[in-house]
Amino acid sequence: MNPDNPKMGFFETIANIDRRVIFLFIGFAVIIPVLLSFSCTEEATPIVQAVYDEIESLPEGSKVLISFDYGPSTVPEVQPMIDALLRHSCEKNLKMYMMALWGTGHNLISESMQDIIEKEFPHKIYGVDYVNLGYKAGNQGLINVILTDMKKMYTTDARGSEIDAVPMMVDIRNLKSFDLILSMGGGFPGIKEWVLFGGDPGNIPVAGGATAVSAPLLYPYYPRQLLGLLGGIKGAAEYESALIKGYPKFKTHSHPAIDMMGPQTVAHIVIVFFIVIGNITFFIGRKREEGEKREGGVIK
Amino acid sequence: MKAFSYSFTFYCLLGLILLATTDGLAQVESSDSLLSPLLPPSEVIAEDHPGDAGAAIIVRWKLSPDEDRGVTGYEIVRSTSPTGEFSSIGFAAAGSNRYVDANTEDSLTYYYKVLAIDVDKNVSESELSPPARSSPQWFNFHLLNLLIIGGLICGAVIYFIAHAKKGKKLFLRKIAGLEAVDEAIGRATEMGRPILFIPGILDMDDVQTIAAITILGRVAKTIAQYDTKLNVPTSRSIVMSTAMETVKEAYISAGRADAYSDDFVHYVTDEQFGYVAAVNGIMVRERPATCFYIGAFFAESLIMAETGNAIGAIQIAGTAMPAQLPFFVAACDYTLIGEELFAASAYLSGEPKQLGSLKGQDVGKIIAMSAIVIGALLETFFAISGSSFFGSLAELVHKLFSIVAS
Amino acid sequence: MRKDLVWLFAGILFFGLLYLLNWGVKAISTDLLVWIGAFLTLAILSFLYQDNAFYKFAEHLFVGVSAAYWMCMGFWNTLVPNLIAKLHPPIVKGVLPAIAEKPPEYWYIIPAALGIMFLMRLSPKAPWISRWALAFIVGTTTGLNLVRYLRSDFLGQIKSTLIPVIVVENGSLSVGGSFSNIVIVVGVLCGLIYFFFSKEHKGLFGVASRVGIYILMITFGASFGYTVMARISLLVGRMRFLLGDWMGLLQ
Amino acid sequence: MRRQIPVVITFIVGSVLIISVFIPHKPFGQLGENFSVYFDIIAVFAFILGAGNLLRVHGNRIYKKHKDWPYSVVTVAGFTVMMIAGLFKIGGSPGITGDLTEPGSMFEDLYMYVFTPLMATMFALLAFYVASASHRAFRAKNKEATVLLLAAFVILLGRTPFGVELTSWLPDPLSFLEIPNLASWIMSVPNMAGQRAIMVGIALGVIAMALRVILGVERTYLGADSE
Repeated sequence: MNPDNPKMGFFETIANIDRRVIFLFIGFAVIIPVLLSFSCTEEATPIVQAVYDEIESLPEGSKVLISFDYGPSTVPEVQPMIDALLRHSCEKNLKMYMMALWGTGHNLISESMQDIIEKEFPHKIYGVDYVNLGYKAGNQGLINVILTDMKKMYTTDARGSEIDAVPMMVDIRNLKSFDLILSMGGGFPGIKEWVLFGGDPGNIPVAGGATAVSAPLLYPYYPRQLLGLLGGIKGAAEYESALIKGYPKFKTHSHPAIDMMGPQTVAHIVIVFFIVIGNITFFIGRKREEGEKREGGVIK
Repeated sequence: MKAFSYSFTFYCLLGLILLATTDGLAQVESSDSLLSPLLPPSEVIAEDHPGDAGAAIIVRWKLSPDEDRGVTGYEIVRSTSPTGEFSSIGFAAAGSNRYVDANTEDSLTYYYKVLAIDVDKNVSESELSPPARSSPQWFNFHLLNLLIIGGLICGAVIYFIAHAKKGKKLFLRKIAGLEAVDEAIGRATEMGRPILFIPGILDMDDVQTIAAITILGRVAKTIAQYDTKLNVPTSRSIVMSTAMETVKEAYISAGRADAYSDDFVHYVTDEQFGYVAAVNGIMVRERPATCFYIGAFFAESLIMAETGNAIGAIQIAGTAMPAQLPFFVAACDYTLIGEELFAASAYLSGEPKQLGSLKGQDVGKIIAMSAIVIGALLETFFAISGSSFFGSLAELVHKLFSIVAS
Repeated sequence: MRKDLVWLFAGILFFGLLYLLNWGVKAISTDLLVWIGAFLTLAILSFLYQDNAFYKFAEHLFVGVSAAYWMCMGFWNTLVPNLIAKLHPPIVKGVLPAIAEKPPEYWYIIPAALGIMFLMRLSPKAPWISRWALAFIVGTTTGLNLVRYLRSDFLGQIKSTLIPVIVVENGSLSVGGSFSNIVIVVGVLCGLIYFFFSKEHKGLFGVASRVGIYILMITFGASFGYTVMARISLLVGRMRFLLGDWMGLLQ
Repeated sequence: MRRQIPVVITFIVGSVLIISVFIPHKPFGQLGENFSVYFDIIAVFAFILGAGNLLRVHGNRIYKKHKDWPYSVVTVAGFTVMMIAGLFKIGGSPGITGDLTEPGSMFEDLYMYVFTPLMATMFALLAFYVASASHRAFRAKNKEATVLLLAAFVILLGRTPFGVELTSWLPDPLSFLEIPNLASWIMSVPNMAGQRAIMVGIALGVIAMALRVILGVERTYLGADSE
């Protein structure tokens, strides 16, 4: 602080504000709306609508491979997408093949099966309408293998049954047996690997959901190599809205993404505010510096 | 080479003709009568799927003339004898006229039928396809374009590597992040603080990690000349083992085998965030003066770079993960962007052979740029004039950069 | 250490206050496991203020547990089914009965040999053998990736850029569409020029390279801005856990 | 000789894999996938080196009474408990024949209640860091930084209702200037162009580096520099 010029000191303080003050603001920007259950409404953008429309257009009994390529750390972002997609697929009577490229995805499959399919669609039969293929190591290498031979890697399902004893697996030979691949996650391995090693070489439609951080990176693949994409919690909220629009009965079900948009919006505004403040103080600071330099006889 | 390019052109033209004929097939006149029974698809053809390891047959058909009158899709059935029992193998959506049966035995002969299904679940069956058998091939002609373009680029790289051996001096532009390496190491020495090197969080099966290890080797050689501590936490066992070997050799070749310690490189955990938690701890407790983040990074990029920023370290980052580049650019002093990461080890080595390969990369860029300019121009002429001549030329360029194998 | 305790106290006070303010919604969790989760969550969050004993504890626990987690995963999901069960299926009868009946596949002896070679690093006599395994790994990585990147990132991206720079829609010129396509084509070209190594960035080339930098900066700014929301959603998830599952303050 | 063999191995493996892409016939067509499987198996073997190193580093700290040695005890204890829980599949109904992550098993419980909150919270720290980084980095210091700032700002605004309201008064012919439209244009046009240039560059970088390694020009990773 400069005692001779308290005003300048003020701007300097703001410009070089302790990061912990920003942290505090962000903390409150999230806690308060969460406590007050503040929420916003969403409209589906074309890239999200494309995924919805594709599932909507699949005939009954089509085979959809859903890859759980995420971990607990991205559950808040990705789980709402999975829930909405599973509901939609169940409603359309599609066959759901669930697998994971991430070790952490393994448990998430069982949880999703319990929470959505078993609870909300009790008439669906394991092994006929849906199957848990579990996690296999190998990342893109795994995709590479199952592109030509699925059963080389999947000798059993996640429950330990011999793979050919699972009715819906009998006519599956490799990735090309599927009508649609949905990769959920966006990290590595994820959608990019599915496009590069599965969709492109096998000519199989790939769509998916990604964390918002990886979504921009996947834009170049859309729409030719990637059918559509749910980007981040906003994408999930849009899909939830589209689903409720198409099937109003889902309105009473949980829609965590829509709920989550509230706190995010507030925190977003706080960040925008800090960027604006940062720039204003930066310019005032620079003006002052220039002024001082002139006084000192140095003109730059 | 000339003969090769002629045959390539021939192949492309052949492809165009094929494409045109299949398009022709797709155009079907709709029937007026609503009362007539559902008409089946016709001209069902089954052939070995080309360019694969066998076990696949491609089935094509002419769409049902009732396509516009509520056909919802096609069911494909097959049998191993023309009179035997046919079983369903899959469905194709309305409007599609091909299906790949990727579930065949090379030793068997198959017969196919295609069934049109309409909204009322009426089914109408096509004639039997001629017999078909799948077989493996020795060359995948679908990848011919890949071979040609890949050959050109690799050829250019190899040519310039070979050429550089003759010792011709090459101009190379400066990369700020690499210019700063020596200064950053010097600063750590002056301050008596360690240098932190993070080789990314992926294993050796990612090329970025290999690039990171080669850069680590070069950087360690410089560090060896100072009495500065190096700290390399790794998140993979193979990377740990390789990095240890590389750093050790760097110290030996710098003549400082005495200064090397096995503690420089250590394994933390394979878990991304466990690794970051530990790296954050190292940063705030050891206060490195210089941090290198080189390799493949994910969400942890910003956690590390912000913590590094808070402790006032000079930060040099390099990654080919486009999603993480913005964070490094925002929070680090220098960032090697994508291609620069792979060029860095060549730059730092200063060996003519290595530098030569960079010129080869530039040739690759020229190929890319010319293709884009030519392709875009042809597309533009086609869009304005609608002339089929430009259309087919543009299609040819598209085919050259096509990536779908089947 | 004493300072850390002050912060612990302040934290308890803060959450206690929240609890009191919302008294009656739901009771605080009585599940010990939820309390452990809440403690670890707060321990990590405390790093935002400064390094402290709780963070150190959480960090060291995390390292130990997660390293073992992935090793067990590797053992049960890769080594047992994909190596041991392939070489000698009867061994896994006790653990994976479903695949114990399959015929052995002896060529899996190759990865086993490579794995052992890699471990030869520990041998005092022939540590150099581990380099053979390493050479195999590096050869595999480079060979596979060369073609992959050539295919999807080189061919694929170029193909997507083969677009007309003048867009005609329904027989008339589309100004917006043409402008967008021009930006894409010029942007990709200038971006590539920025990466040129062996030519000085001067004159026209230098101008193009400057445009390239601006395009890259737009890309970085846009990706950064797009990500912000996602990062916040993660925090929302943790706060819902703390305020809901643990404190019982949410419906 | 000892230095030559690894270089030869890399050369053979690398070039065979490149060629095999074009040969679908057995055994070439499967080489890539088989070698990927091999890598995973080697990685599991290498865990022995990683675990050994982790225990050595923390063991040393405990032994030498390093400043933070009690925390090293936490690491070693956490590692040992999780390892035993996982390798012997302790708890959970079917025991050793069951799934590693069987609900109710000790491994799964540790994962759910220790691993998960730690991982998710570590990740959640990003919400704070992204704010402090944008406050510091998004300043119009020079032309490049200004462009970065503007792009980020439009995208940020486009994702808040506030930003949508800000420009909704614009007349129809100028609707393309509305912030949400501008944001999606930036994402799908200049952002895409930049991503593409980066990706094409990366592809070339990978190709050239792979060739340097396969041809043995680059062999730092083998520690061959000293010869």
